[in-house]
Amino acid sequence: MIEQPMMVKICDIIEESSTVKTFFFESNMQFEPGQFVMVWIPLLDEKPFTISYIQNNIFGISVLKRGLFTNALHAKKIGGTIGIRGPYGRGFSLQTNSNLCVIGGGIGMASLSAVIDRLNLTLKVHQGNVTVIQGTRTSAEIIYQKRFKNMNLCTEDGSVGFKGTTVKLFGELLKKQRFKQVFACGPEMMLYKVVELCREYCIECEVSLDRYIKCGFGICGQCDCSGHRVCIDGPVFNMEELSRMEDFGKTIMTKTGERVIY
Amino acid sequence: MIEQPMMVKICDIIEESSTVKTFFFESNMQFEPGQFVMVWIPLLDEKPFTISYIQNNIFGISVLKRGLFTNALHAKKIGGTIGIRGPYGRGFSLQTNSNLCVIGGGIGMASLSAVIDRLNLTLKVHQGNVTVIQGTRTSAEIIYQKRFKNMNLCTEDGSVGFKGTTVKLFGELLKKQRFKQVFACGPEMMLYKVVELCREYCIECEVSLDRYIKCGFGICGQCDCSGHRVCIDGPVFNMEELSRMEDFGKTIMTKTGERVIY
Amino acid sequence: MPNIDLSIKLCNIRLNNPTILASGILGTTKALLKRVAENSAGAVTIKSISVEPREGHKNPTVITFEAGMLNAVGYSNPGVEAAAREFTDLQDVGVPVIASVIGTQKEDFVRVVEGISGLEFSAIEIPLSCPHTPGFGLLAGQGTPQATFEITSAVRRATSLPIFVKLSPNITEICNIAKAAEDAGANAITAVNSMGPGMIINIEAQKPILSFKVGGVTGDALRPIAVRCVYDLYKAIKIPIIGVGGISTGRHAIEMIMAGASVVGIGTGVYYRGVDVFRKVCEEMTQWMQENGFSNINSIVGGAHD
Amino acid sequence: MPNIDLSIKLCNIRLNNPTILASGILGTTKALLKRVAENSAGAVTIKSISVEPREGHKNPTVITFEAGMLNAVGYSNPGVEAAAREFTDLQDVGVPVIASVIGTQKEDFVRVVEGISGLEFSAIEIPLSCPHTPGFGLLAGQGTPQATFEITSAVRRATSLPIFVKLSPNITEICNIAKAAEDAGANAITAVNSMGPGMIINIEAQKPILSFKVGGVTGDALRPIAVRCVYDLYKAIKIPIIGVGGISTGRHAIEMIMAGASVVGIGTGVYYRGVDVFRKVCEEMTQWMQENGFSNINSIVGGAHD
Ligand SMILES: Cc1cc2nc3c(=O)[nH]c(=O)nc-3n(C[C@H](O)[C@H](O)[C@H](O)COP(=O)(O)OP(=O)(O)OC[C@H]3O[C@@H](n4cnc5c(N)ncnc54)[C@H](O)[C@@H]3O)c2cc1C
Ligand SMILES: Cc1cc2nc3c(=O)[nH]c(=O)nc-3n(C[C@H](O)[C@H](O)[C@H](O)COP(=O)(O)OP(=O)(O)OC[C@H]3O[C@@H](n4cnc5c(N)ncnc54)[C@H](O)[C@@H]3O)c2cc1C
Ligand SMILES: Cc1cc2nc3c(=O)[nH]c(=O)nc-3n(C[C@H](O)[C@H](O)[C@H](O)COP(=O)(O)O)c2cc1C
Ligand SMILES: Cc1cc2nc3c(=O)[nH]c(=O)nc-3n(C[C@H](O)[C@H](O)[C@H](O)COP(=O)(O)O)c2cc1C
Ligand code: FES
Ligand code: FES
Repeated sequence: MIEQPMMVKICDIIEESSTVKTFFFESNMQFEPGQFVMVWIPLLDEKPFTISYIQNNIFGISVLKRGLFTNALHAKKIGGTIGIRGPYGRGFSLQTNSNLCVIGGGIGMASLSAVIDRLNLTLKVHQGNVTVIQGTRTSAEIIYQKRFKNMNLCTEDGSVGFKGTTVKLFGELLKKQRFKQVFACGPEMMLYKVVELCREYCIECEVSLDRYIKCGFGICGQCDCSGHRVCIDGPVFNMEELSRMEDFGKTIMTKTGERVIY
Repeated sequence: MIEQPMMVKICDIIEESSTVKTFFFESNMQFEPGQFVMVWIPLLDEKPFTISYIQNNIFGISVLKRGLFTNALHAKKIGGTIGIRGPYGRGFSLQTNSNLCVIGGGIGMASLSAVIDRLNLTLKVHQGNVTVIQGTRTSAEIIYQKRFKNMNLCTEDGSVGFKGTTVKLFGELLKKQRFKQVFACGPEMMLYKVVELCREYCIECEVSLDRYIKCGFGICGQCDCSGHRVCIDGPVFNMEELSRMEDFGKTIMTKTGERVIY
Repeated sequence: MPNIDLSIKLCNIRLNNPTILASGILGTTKALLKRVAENSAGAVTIKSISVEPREGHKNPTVITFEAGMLNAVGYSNPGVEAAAREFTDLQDVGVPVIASVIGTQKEDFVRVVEGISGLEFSAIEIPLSCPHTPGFGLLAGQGTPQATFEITSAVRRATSLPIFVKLSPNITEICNIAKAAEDAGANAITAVNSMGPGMIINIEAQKPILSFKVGGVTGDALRPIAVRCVYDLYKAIKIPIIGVGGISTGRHAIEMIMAGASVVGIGTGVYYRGVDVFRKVCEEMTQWMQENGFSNINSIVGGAHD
Repeated sequence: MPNIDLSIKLCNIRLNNPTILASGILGTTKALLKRVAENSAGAVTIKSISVEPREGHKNPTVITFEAGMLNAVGYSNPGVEAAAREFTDLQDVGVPVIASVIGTQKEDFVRVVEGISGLEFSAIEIPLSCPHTPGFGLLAGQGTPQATFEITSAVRRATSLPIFVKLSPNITEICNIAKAAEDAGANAITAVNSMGPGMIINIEAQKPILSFKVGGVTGDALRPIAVRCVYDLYKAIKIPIIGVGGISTGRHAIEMIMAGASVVGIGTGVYYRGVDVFRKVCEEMTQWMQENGFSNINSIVGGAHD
């Protein structure tokens, strides 16, 4: 694990959609699908991003442009440098011999993409198959279109694929298909509903949560979700753990550390 | 290596002579013949002593009663505790298939006794034999009489064995025997003469030097002998090294760090 | 084998064992305090609370190095009103909970103390010693005997709970400050806060890593300094000492207690050994006491003194 | 690959590279200085010399711990007369030799400086900052701006050699003290001396390990504090800085230089990596500069400042 930010060169950039870019860098770090790094831009800030591409010594993070930091990242060019420390967190626990469903809402898809890669690799060898659901507001936001064939797309405006939410599409699929395990990442209300559905259908489920991250290694308490530190105990939690987390789907924690019910 | 003093219990004590006692303790440290430990008596002082017995997990130091610290050590009983850190220093490099000579003057014999044990053990397997010379002022000071059979004893007063110094006896033996290597420890003038004889007879020789030791691990510079730190570069030096050490046989270093010619 | 008793009374607060979660580590929510308590902490301290909410410094706020940790969190906290909502029904936590109260002037300390007065805190800790937050602690001159006396006196008038005054290891005159706190009615001294500040530079970026550039040093690097502070304080004051700084093993805890601490605080140890560092430290202390013939932890307090 | 130049001029003394043996480490004899020089040190400092011989504290005087080293050697030295006999013909050493001069009052500093004035020292370092020797440094109040000004002025009148004033990392007002030294005619600031003091207790013996009980902390634990001191000093003073504290790798050296040091001192690094730590540090610096496109060490001095 790299404890102090290591400056790495951006060796490639892909525009995944109108608002998401993937930045590639070389490193001999070891990552598991679902783990994240803290990305440092000197003098600006440091924020968490999941590793979305794991390829030998080349890794990628897919970044949604939404505020000061991600705007600064999007302004980076090939050859530019960023600081990286990690990997942090506990990733997904992959079962590679079953029928699986991966559900990504918005940029949550980035956290799942390394999972899909890993599953596709191993599913060739083992029995089983993987169903991918990606949901966005509109077609321009869909990412990884070339990377993953046969995704089940859905958009809120119906501009492509199923018209409606990932949860709704997942509900439809559940009527026809039996899944052994579900992996999901996206807005917490979406995750909450996915978990409810999984509980109803007795399907195992793991979700990756999002909380404000400061230290990244379990010391500052900023990322708490009901006594669980998202940065080190998570970000991925299973259904059994989630059932004991009252805050799941109910509160967020602001930058000052205030727990706010939404 | 143990860097901070570890308190060990004295599990046995042998009176080796009127002025020398061996204190045994258990430890899972690893020692090579010629290495030393720093012995700490809390609130009093900390001083260097060579490991004189190496037996599985039981080790011994043989201590000549001569001043404040060694008097306090001699007052210790079985069950008492002392602090130990080490092992420090570079020991003897043993060649176990030759005719060897070990020369101990006074308490210098303590530094050599673990060497003799090791040689006796391995000489059974390999070719070669070991000649031991022990010199003291008088018979009451001779140590390890039961431990080593067939030592060539010498005393200044002639009360036992050869009457005269170890150097003189060594000179006599040299006329009859050919040694491949010599190991010596004792007063520096004795060592100086032994090395001179070895040079004359083209015999390899290693001697263990004595300087005032403070840190024990090569940082404080108190144990300098011509740019060589006795505590870590030594205490054992070979003839080639000694030939480049102008201070050898000529100076001592006082507790204040003054280099005094004697 | 003697029967080991790790329990201890600190200012009439009974603790099952002498390990306390230090302020600023995990103490953001009641749920986290509870988790730490379930991992055998004898007591827990909340992250310091000010009158107004504070976002703290930008990230990076915490960074590790070979010998410990550097942090400049900058006292991020939701402010006293939100804290008063968070820390209700504290008996749920299962062990005593200590409030940590900060302010830029003595009136602020009083306002926070009053704002949480209805809750079930067992004690009030006032850190006058943060080395990296403008307006607070050392950067606001709170680390002098005079300021310590004034702030402590003000808090004393505002609460009947035990008051712990938390001191900096930087200050040469730590004993004078502790005496000022004692004179003002403090019931215990927490020694010490983080040291320095220090700085770590990323040489490829040619920039200090922490956004605030400097931060307080904690962990292994701090331990010998903290032990010396506690040793000196034990001779200088009569009130008990909460020894904090670099403790992550049972041996470390015993060393601190022998220096004169009645109980120990653990912060960076959570990083070194996980949330169950409290359980591990207690187990290691118990085993050491068994092997060395001690049955009662109180009997070793100050044991290293002549 | 750029051609790397590590050479640097410090107060008109030309050094092959910016690594200096710190005072008190190995600097007891000319032979040891020579050995260190043969291991690529750019310059070497002798162990501090007082008027009278001193035996120093009893053993244990030096002890290591996870994060560094603790020492209370207590300024053992043979006194100025014997030192003047030891350090003759210093050109034999092969690199510039810095004298370290201590005293309990300013007249002592002057006497030592005069006693060695006939020798070939390249500079005089005066440490006003030892945290563990009664009569000297911090324990004698030498670490104030006032005392620093007076002692430095006295030494200034006694010698035309460059004067380095060595400061403690403990003091919050380090910049004021450095300015006082600068005003009094110092040519460089050495920052820093050992920190603390700290204490390590052997819990089985129930006693502090060092015979003087407390000692100065050096090594890894000190580095972030030393880097911060140098960073602050770089903004406050105009004379060059010798950065000392926890340096044992090329990366550490570059970090210190980016903070603002012109050259670096190495002490505890000799323990971490052997007498050839100087060679290793130089090699690592060279390699880093090559990989990162720097050719001249001077160009990175203070590089971490905005
Ligand atoms: C474990 C984890 C993995 C993540 N992985 C990705 C990823 O792969 N791709 C991606 O685009 N985004 C990811 N995020 C979210 C990403 O960190 C934020 O989008 C980013 O920090 C926004 O910064 P900003 O300055 O651009 O926006 P701001 O305007 O500062 O904030 C916009 C929103 O981003 C979130 N945010 C801001 N700072 C943080 C922080 N320090 N920690 C967590 N959330 C923050 C908050 O919800 C905030 O409301 C991840 C978050 C977490 C917790
Ligand atoms: C590497 C090494 C191995 C040694 N091994 C043994 C051994 O196995 N058995 C043994 O009896 N003695 C050994 N000695 C010598 C032993 O350390 C001294 O006899 C002891 O320190 C005397 O302490 P004291 O207080 O009793 O006497 P003091 O009255 O203090 O001193 C008597 C003499 O002992 C020597 N001495 C004192 N302190 C030290 C010190 N810190 N370092 C080195 N010499 C010192 C000096 O020559 C001094 O003149 C060894 C010394 C060295 C350097
Ligand atoms: C990340 C972090 C945040 C901290 N925040 C606070 C705080 O808010 N209030 C406080 O009094 N001390 C704070 N401290 C200091 C700790 O309470 C403790 O005094 C210090 O870390 C030394 O103990 P340790 O070495 O066990 O960590 C903080 C320390 C760290 C590492
Ligand atoms: C064993 C030891 C002895 C020291 N003696 C002296 C001394 O005599 N004079 C002095 O100015 N500094 C002395 N110092 C301090 C060092 O010169 C240096 O400032 C300090 O060790 C920090 O650097 P480092 O971390 O590289 O060791 C000593 C340090 C050690 C470890
Ligand atoms: S971000 Fe600090 S504990 Fe998770
Ligand atoms: S005793 Fe310190 S260098 Fe040898």
